[in-house]
Amino acid sequence: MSTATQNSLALEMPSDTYLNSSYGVKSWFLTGDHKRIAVMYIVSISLMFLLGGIFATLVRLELLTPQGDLFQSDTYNKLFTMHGVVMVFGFLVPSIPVTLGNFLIPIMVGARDLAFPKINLASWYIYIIGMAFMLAAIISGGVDTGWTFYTPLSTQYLTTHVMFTAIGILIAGFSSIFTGLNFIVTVHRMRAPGMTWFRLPLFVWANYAASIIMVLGTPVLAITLILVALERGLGIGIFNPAMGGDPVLFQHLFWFYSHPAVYIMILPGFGVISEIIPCFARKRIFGYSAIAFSSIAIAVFGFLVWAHHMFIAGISTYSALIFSFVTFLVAIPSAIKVFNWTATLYKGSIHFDTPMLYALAFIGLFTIGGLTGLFLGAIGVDVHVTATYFVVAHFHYVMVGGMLVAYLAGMHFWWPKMTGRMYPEAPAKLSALIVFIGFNLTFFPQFILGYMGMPRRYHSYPPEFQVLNVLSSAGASVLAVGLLMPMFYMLWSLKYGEVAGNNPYRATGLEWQTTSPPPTHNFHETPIVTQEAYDYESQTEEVEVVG
Amino acid sequence: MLPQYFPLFPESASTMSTRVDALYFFILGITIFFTMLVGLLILVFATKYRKEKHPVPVQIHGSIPLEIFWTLVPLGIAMVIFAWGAVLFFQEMHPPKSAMDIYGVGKQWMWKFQHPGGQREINNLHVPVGKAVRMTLISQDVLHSFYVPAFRAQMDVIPGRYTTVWFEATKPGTYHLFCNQYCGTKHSGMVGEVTAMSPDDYQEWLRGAGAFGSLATEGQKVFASMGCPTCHTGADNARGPNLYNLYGRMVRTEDNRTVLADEGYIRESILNPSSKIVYGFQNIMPTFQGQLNEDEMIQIIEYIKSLTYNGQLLQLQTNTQQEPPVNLNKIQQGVDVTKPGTNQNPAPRTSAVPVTEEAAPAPPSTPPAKQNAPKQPRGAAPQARPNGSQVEQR
Amino acid sequence: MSDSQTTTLQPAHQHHDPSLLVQFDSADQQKDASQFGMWVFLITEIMFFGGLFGAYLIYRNLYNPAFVAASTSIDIRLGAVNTVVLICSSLTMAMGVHSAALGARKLLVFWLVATLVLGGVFLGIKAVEYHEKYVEHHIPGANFDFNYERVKNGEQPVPADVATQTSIFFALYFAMTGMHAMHMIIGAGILIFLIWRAYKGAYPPHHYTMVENFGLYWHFVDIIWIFLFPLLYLVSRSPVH
Amino acid sequence: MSAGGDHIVSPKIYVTIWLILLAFTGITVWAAFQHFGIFNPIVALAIACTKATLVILFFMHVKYSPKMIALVIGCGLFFLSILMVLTCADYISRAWAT
Repeated sequence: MSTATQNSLALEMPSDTYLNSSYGVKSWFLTGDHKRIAVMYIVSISLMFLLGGIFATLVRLELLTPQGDLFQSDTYNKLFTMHGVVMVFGFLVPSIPVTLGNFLIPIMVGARDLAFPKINLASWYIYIIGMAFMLAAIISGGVDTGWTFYTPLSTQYLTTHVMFTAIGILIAGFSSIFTGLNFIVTVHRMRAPGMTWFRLPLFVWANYAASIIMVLGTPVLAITLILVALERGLGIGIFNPAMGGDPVLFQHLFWFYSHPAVYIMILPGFGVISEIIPCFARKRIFGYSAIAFSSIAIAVFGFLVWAHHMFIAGISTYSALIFSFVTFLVAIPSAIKVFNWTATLYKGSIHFDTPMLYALAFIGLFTIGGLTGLFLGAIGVDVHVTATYFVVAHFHYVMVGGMLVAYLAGMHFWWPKMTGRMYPEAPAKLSALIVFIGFNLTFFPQFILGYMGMPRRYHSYPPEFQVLNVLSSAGASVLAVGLLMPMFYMLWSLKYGEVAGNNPYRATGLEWQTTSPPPTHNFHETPIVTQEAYDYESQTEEVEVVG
Repeated sequence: MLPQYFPLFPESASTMSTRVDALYFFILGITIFFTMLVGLLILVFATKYRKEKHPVPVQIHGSIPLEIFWTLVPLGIAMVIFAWGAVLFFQEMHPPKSAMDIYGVGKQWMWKFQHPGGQREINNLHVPVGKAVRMTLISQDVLHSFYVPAFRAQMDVIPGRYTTVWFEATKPGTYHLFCNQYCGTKHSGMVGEVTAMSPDDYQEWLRGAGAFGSLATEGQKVFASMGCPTCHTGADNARGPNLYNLYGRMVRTEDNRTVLADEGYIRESILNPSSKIVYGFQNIMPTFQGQLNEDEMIQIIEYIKSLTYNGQLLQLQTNTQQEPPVNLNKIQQGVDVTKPGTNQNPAPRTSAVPVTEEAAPAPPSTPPAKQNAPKQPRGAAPQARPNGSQVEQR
Repeated sequence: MSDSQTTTLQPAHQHHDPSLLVQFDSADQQKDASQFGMWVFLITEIMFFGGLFGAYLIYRNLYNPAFVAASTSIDIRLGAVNTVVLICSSLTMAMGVHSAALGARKLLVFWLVATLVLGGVFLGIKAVEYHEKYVEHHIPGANFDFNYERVKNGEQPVPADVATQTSIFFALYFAMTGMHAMHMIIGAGILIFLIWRAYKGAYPPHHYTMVENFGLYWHFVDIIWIFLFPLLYLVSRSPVH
Repeated sequence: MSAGGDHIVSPKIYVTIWLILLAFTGITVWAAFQHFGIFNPIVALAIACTKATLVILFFMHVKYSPKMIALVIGCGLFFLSILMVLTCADYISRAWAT
């Protein structure tokens, strides 16, 4: 909050930060510092996001007209595939954990670094190698399997660079495993004195839950991709119906990872929101343990629902019922979170800074995204809407309206901590508004399209769907503007932004106790924690005194 | 007309579509309610408790009763939706017994449909209004999905395995047919039209569609040309199980399992004969992998389905103007025909014979039982209209 | 700015022990963390092989006759010998960790070398098996022909459809044993590094976490084999009926 | 929690476990040649599980390590069983559905 910043006059950048402790290329590329690695990740995933965004733009351009007139069919197929692959594996899965999580988790638990800094650095390199494989596949002609790699199409019929992409994802998967492993050990073993489990910030809980999924789910994806590669390269027949293999088994193994993977994406987003809401409502979070446990519940139940992607894929009716049932159970923890965030606003003292705007947008958009999941979980309706634009709209509401908005919220919120300077408030608020409008305009029409039966991954479509598609494409251009703005003003603020001071928002949490940016080992003295997180009572009283 | 260019809701043209829509609107109501609730609460709190109006926040830890309340209420609602969706799903997955059969084969990037009367269509499907249609689907290459939004009917089409979907059109018209499982370059070109017609128009269409022979008669030819009748003679001492009245029955296997003899079972038995050996038989049947294409497989299956003692020829329902395929009439229900020796009824054993006799390269081993076949309708000689076999369907 | 949550406990860097990494407060914490991390890593390995085991389970239920036929064609003697070799290598590894804990450098090197040798024997036998399978045309792919060997030996060929399905068994066989062998090879590489370091005396008592963690890895690979052996070699050896 | 790994296990225990493991290997090979019908795979897997448990408890020191380690293993096995059971549930119940 800018008022606070102005109150504390003559703020200066601290002299001893992780950014200026050493210089040179080597000091970055061989660093063990989780904060520097986080910064390296921010740059890399932002590039992947841009790339994925370009593909999305081209897809939306093509869909302006019902005839497939801008690209050839195979080009279009490559575009949506690469949009999916780059966004999911290059941006969404790593996103919050590797950037904000990497930067904040050690500080939040009061540690000097993650448990295994070298593994953390290795995970970045592995990520880069994985992305290099993906980029090689893209540059050398792309891949058109769809991001789901369904067999036998991917293994026997396509001649594009499936192998390269699969290897890229496999490698990137190990990066994800290492990150998850590091977080789990750090949370278990590196907490500062007095930092009990129930004093942990909810952001840590959420990332911990996401890490469980990374560690348990990703290996299954790895072995699945290896089988796909073997099938494609050697024709071992394990997913080939002509040789007795079952293509549906691939879907089981794939979704065993890829469904929980959406929780890898969204859980850290929940964590971000759980930090921001209490800070800008100036009050402790409502139902701390309910939110904490719901994160774990989502991680566990998230592993029990994967076949809801396969209701009409030829699985047994009874099995479909079980998966549908658990799908409805997993909806409950998400609902609990939404209600608790909303309740946190009650009798607060609400400040409308940019992170809060994003957070409020998140609650609304995620509510829609989550509730539309009910249509898909109800098998009877899913039979109609599965694989239509309804699904596309649903997961974009969760992934973009939820995860990406949370990411932006978190980036704004912790930007002063990471850089030492405030983002400019006015353009930030404007961009939040544009993102909100553009997002809804882009994806809301897709719900209607989906229920009308427009299949996803269609290069050309019946003319009666055009009006809604044009709306969607128009929205996409608005959304693109909203998403590009932060890239510029954030870079601008690196040099010209107001100096933030240690705690510009008067937030609780150990990360705000240290300097902005923090020193290399986070704290000049090891903190001892004596109170639970979100103790805004003391913070507020102090304002009374100061103000 | 605005709605024509800007429709917001799909056409509702099957018995199932109204039921799906009902649940859809129910969930939509819940979605709107909760979105409004959360949205309004945020708006109210955000204005009422904004820092200018409410500078001192009240610290609230939480409330167990509230947590329980908003755990149980959504849980209750979710269970209602689950149960409703599950019931609906069972209806969607279980076609009525009276449903007529149409077969579909998906391949990159077209749909091929076969009506029991032998009418073939590509990317077009004609169905009667007011009659449940059960589609038996299979893919020749990759995964596809058979999707008719107006019927709210969708099912993946898988290589190597049959899947089924059913619908009953309620109003005549032309509806989209989409492939809704990404299947390669021309995925979006794998579209077609489903034309629902009044029963009379449909019969008219069937007549004009120019079929050479019903699926069952075609299947009979394939059956014979593959040499199947050599073993599947229907006799007690035959080397292969009797195929009469096989379809829809439970079959006991050599390893003491009981499996339902449906289309999938018949297909598997032809391609992987070792997998489910009928009790009391040797594993001597060769595999026909690579020797039959999907169309021929469907014909054989339809032929085997038509082999009944009581003349319930499924395909006749749609096929009254065509010559009935194989007619083996009004013979009493057999007992367990799969077990040699347990069959008390002598008639069934013989009735397979005329069928093979019809086939072009009649294998030598068939003749003996010929003469004691009861009645004479069996040969299903194309023109020999069986007595009364189609009456019940009209 | 409130500092209500924190007070000074100790200077952040009071490390004297050079082997204590900066992020840890004590050697115990460091050891705990790395052991805990190792276990979490082994969990990911369980899930990695779990995908294969799941596929195995499903196909074995679907194609039991093919699995019986194919499993019987594998040489049980080689499999059994390899099981024994691997169990022995687990013992030598455990003894290695034990020697490290006692600070017996030469013994440690000895046990590690013994483990490496046994690992090498295992891989050698594995290579013999793979070669056998290659000669018998049992490697899935274009040259796969399950009945090739049977016809050559004058045995009754299995039905053609079963023969096709045996390809699935061998696909799983090679995927599972291949992934296992890959873990062995990686393990052997690390082992060579450990032997060299141990020889240099890098693992005194209380600082042999690396040896200990590697031991966990090696035992884990052993456990995988303990399951692979019955699943792949012993599907059904009993004379049929 | 204290450093768990420093518990020094007597080589006697190692050798005993080793002998048991070898014995079980013999038994499982023997059992495979017997005709137990449906129990053949069950026996084989039961022996394998026993052997694995012995290795985990003694060679891998879990018996002497903090409970947390056992919890981690249990967690991994739990999710492994989810993968197996729910996938197999589909395949087994496919035959029921018509």
